Amino acid sequence: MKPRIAIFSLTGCEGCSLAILELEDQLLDLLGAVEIVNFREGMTEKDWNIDIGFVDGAVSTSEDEKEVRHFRDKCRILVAIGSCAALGGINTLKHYQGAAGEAEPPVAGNGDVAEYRRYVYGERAEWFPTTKARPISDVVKVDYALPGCPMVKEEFLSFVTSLLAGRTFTLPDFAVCVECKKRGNLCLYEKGIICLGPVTRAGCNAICPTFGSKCEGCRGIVSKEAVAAAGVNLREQYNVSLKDVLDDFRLFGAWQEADLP
Amino acid sequence: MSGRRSSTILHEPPPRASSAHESSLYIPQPARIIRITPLTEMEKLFELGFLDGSRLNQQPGQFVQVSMLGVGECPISICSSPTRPDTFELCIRRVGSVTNRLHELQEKDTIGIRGPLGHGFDTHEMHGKDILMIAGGLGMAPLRSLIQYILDERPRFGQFHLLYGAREPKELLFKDDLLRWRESKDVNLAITVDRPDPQWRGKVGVVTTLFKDLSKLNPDQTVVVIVGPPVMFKFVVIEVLARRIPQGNIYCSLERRMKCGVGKCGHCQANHVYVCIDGPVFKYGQLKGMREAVE
Amino acid sequence: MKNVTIDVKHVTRVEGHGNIRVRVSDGEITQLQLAIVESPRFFEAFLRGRRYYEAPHITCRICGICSVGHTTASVKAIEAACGIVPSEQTVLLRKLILYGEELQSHFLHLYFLAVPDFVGVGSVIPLAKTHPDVVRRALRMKKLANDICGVVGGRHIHPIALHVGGMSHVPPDEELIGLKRRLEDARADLRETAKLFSTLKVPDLCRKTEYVSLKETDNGEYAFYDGDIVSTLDPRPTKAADYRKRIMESIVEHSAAKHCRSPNSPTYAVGALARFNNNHSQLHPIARQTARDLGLEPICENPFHNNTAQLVESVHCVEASIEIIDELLTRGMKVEPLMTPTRHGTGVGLAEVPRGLLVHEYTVDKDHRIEGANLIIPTGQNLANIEEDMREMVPRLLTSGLGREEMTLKLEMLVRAYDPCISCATHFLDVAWDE
Amino acid sequence: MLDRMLAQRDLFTLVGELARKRRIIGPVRRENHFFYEEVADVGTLDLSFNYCVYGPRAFLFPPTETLFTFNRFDHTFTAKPVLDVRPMAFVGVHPCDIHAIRLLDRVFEQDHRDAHYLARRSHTLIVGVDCRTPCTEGVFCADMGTHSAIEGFDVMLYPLHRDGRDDTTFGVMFGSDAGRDWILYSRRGAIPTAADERAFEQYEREKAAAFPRHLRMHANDLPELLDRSYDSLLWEATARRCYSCGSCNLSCPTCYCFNIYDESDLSGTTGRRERTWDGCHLKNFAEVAGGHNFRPRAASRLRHRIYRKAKWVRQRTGLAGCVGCARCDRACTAKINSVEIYNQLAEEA
Ligand SMILES: Cc1cc2nc3c(=O)[nH]c(=O)nc-3n(C[C@H](O)[C@H](O)[C@H](O)COP(=O)(O)OP(=O)(O)OC[C@H]3O[C@@H](n4cnc5c(N)ncnc54)[C@H](O)[C@@H]3O)c2cc1C
Ligand code: SF4
Ligand code: SF4
Ligand code: SF4
Repeated sequence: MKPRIAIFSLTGCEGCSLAILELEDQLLDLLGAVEIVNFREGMTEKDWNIDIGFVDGAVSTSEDEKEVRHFRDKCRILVAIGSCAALGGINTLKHYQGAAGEAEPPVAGNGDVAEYRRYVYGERAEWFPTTKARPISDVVKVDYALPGCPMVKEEFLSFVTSLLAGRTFTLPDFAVCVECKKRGNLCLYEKGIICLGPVTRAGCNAICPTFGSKCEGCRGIVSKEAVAAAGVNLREQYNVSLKDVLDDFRLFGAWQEADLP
Repeated sequence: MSGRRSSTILHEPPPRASSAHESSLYIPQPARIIRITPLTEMEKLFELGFLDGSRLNQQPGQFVQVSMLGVGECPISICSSPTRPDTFELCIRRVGSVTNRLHELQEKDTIGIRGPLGHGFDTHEMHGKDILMIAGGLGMAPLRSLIQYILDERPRFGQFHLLYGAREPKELLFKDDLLRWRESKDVNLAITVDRPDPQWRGKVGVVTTLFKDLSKLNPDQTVVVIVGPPVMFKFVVIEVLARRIPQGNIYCSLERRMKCGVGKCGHCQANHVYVCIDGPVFKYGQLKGMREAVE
Repeated sequence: MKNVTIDVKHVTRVEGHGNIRVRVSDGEITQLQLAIVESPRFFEAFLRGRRYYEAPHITCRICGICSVGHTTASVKAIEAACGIVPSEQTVLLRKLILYGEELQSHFLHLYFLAVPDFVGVGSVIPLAKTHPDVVRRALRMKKLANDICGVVGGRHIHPIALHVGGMSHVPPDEELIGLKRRLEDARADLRETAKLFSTLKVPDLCRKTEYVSLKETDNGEYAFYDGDIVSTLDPRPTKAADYRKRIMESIVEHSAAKHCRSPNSPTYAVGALARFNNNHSQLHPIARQTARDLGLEPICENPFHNNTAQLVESVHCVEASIEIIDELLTRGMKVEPLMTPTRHGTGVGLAEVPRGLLVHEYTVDKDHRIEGANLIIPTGQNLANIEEDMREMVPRLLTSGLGREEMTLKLEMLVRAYDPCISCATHFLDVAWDE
Repeated sequence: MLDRMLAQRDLFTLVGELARKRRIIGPVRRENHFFYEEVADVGTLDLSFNYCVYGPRAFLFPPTETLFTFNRFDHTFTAKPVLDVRPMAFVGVHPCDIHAIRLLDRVFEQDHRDAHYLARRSHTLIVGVDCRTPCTEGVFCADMGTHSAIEGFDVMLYPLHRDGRDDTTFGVMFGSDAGRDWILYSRRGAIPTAADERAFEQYEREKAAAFPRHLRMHANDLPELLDRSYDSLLWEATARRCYSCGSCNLSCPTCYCFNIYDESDLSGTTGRRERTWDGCHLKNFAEVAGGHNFRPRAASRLRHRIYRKAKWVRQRTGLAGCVGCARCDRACTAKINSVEIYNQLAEEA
């Protein structure tokens, strides 16, 4: 029996769903190996018998919250794809705009939720409800998470293949530097750039450093120990602005602030 | 400057030329599952034979790398004796990727085997000696090969004591063998469990408690073999050393993470030794100073 | 069939998901709106306080399909604000990756969304069984488009190498040569595609519409990267900085995306057809020929011909990409350090992205942190126009004698013709018939 | 004793000819650093490079390689080894890396022969370039005795007369019959004159003076020093900074640890077993099923690496486990420095 697969989207750019369609070389095989029964909400009820549900996007409104609970009910295995679903993602940047907004942002910023709604929508701001942006694991139990902004499509494929082959799927538990070194890159620290590679979970094949750009930490921190070491090193070994590094980290790291030293 | 003229070691193809024809160390051979016997909730016994009819020719204490192609590979001790050569047996506990899949297999399925690998027990050195064997938990698996060997070659050995400890009665491995061995005069078997169940009639306590019933050992005449979890190992060694057994007569078997099984991948390194090729069987004397091995 | 309620769930996801509601009672349209109902994402708000160079890396996350487009508009806007003039090499590479995205998005739309409609299947999945060669061709072309983005920018979705002030990576010659070879091979695939589309019947719906796009007047290029704002009603060019003179944003209660109007019309359209209508003479000759072959002529006011315009643009982009690669290879590329700000202030960046004109505007403070941002997204500009088209189309449908399913399909096709975004277009029009 | 004199021009002509039969791998400048890369045009090689960011090991022991491919059938399977026998030539290898390759040779030959490494190695010609001065700061090759190589190459080039990038004259030493044949059959270059020999002696004298020592002890004493330092608090103190990112392992020319895993197609019937570089600094390197980790702390892993480099590898192979290239030190974003560790331990002891 082919596994029945569904792909859902919450608040995000849907790049992760799109990434599946960008597996051009494998798409036909994939369609042969699994049955896609729901490539978004909006199908009739009888198609809600789902083995594996993939969700991209963060929970950012109360509507999202309702939906993700519904997905959880209907899917045997629920997989968060992409940084939004797995870590809250870029959406969590809005937390830093609010002081004591309704959503109680993890770190106080210089405004509040109502204020940034006003900024975008003017007087009619109250038409646009929003809550704190959260990874879906904050609302429901998630069986697997494939972080990355966007999700690494090769990892998605290897996830599906592992499940089909009966291999245990685990995310790499080492830092981006491992893959960066395997690709033979010049380490960005040699150019004086503070790269988040040493504290970030690998699996992206170090694509950012390979293309000359520092790792932005989109796959989440690799371990608390690494972040603790970063704290020591930035203070003792490097003469950098901690605020800048924190800003780097917050691009994707809001939901992991608690792990900062 | 005269010493400068030595040539690059590998330029002239060495005797076993590493060309496209040299076979890879990493290729498993297909072996068929002849029989599967459930032993406990977690362990199953697999009897295997190579598809091409060849024999494994193992030493007791050696291991094989078992492949589920597409899933992975893991090291498993051979638990049958070379004196029963037509097939071989593996006792496998389900704990992860490969072992879970192995447990789903049926008789007649094929798996991949590389081996025998590693350094087993030196049975020649044991000839003529009294044997004291202490097994803890899954440690019984590699020892069964040696036990069978001793029983099959019984006249070559002196007294044979076998102490076996498990956490619970239901975790005892090879219950049929145990029954047979308990009846046999060839082996002096004692079993204990940490946590008895209502049906348990035997001894209760950690395996070291069995030492008090042991008759006096002759230190120079006795070979001691210890295989079990690291915690057990330490306490048992204390008991054994207290009985003045020379360190060169104490054998043990180590477990480490392993990937290649042939001394390359580095995973099983404990201090300077590679468990896969220098072991898994070591003499206690070899481990002294190897802090990682005994700590 | 006098009373109809049409509910299109999740039409656009530019800033969340959207619904279309159409209610007809006694033959009169009583409600018709395109509503973006979910998840406003507040990009404009949370850009504030971020460092100037982060803008493209943040805003590309607005939309996975148009992330190169957002990156492009964003780097242009920040550069305008910070007084940076990118090198020629940088601009060439940016144009190339933008062509890659136009191709990727157009192929996706044409093959994954439009073709299934025309051949009457629900999605591309059954098509893989019935027309495997078509799907394989589609995948081959889409992969090429993706690989252009990959070679230049690292990946298509959220590209990496594009930065304010330059590129952090230049592609090796071999990779460009490889792309060129494949682009040349793609000509045959495009011819096949044109043949396929020439056999499909394009529904007829013409409504007087203003088409807004960029137009390049300096170098005569068909505008994607450079250009000023023009429209079919007012062809006088307006500079980026004055975009507010041409695009008036307003907030509508039912939508989280702002609606737009122009000084000339209450609604207007952007996108491939708008570009074609304004710039057809600047198309590559082969693309112009393709347009003629497909019967597309300016000024075309049938929104269903957006598909045709996309195909024509695809032909153009393939040729333009080959030309850029040739130019890059002849000049020789080198790694250039990223340029840094020379001033601060406000800057506007415009780009023609697959779905139309995209506007990014930022104000950067003296520490080169972003002080304010305004983003106008193509689908947002099209929303009101789609509403108008539906207003035009629904009465015609009701009197057309078509069955319910055909009517539904036609409505779906109209929505999809605008290519609002893949997610929306794969959505089912949930048509409830009130009889 | 030199075997030949060869002008750089002639060398490049020779390498150009070699390129018809072999992949040429040598130092290429990228972003102001040098990297070993396969070159299509030998003119892009720069033999006056200071150091390559990584050693040439990736060409002999690739970061990821397929060991075999397999096909599963109903009740059996077939497996086909993948061996890469494309001929290669490394042109421009410094002595430290030659020592590193020798170590890899030994490791992959020892006990069980690893056909995958050896297939590549036995098809590789090595053209060394000697260093007259340390290639960069921080290297401690002279301490490790690896700043010169007397074997492990086919040809060694000594840059005796250097008058600009394109105008170097090399003293050539043959290291193998293959190397000798290659140079002699070409009929290029000249027989060294007495003056050349004198220049070479002068070169060697200058070289000996040019390499400072950084370690406070002789490398031969390192094992004993480490024996006394197992319980030093320095391990914890230093490892406090360690990210466990493995950069040190992965940039080291003598590291050879690897992991093995399977990849399969979506149907699971065909696939491949691959190996990929691993590193003993990575957290789960010594972890077994059930979660027990034999080296759970960064400090125990750091200690393991240092012991391995300075003691255990030599113990097993008889060759230097560390060639003093300082790549690990440069790669470490926590600025953990092996020379510093050795010297601090010496101070403690
Ligand atoms: C010499 C030796 C003999 C062994 N004999 C037996 C036996 O007779 N019966 C038995 O049930 N088990 C035995 N084991 C343990 C067995 O190898 C592990 O339980 C097994 O590797 C788990 O693999 P997995 O893929 O199912 O689990 P996972 O947790 O998915 O393991 C993934 C990988 O981790 C590594 N790994 C994890 N645990 C171990 C471990 N304990 N030892 C080595 N590598 C590990 C392996 O490389 C494995 O492929 C032995 C181990 C060694 C080293
Ligand atoms: S560039 Fe970043 S990811 Fe790569 S090695 Fe350096 S720190 Fe690690
Ligand atoms: S490179 Fe440095 S931080 Fe990373 S694992 Fe090695 S010693 Fe630790
Ligand atoms: S341990 Fe460091 S100095 Fe020694 S060979 Fe490896 S990278 Fe070079």
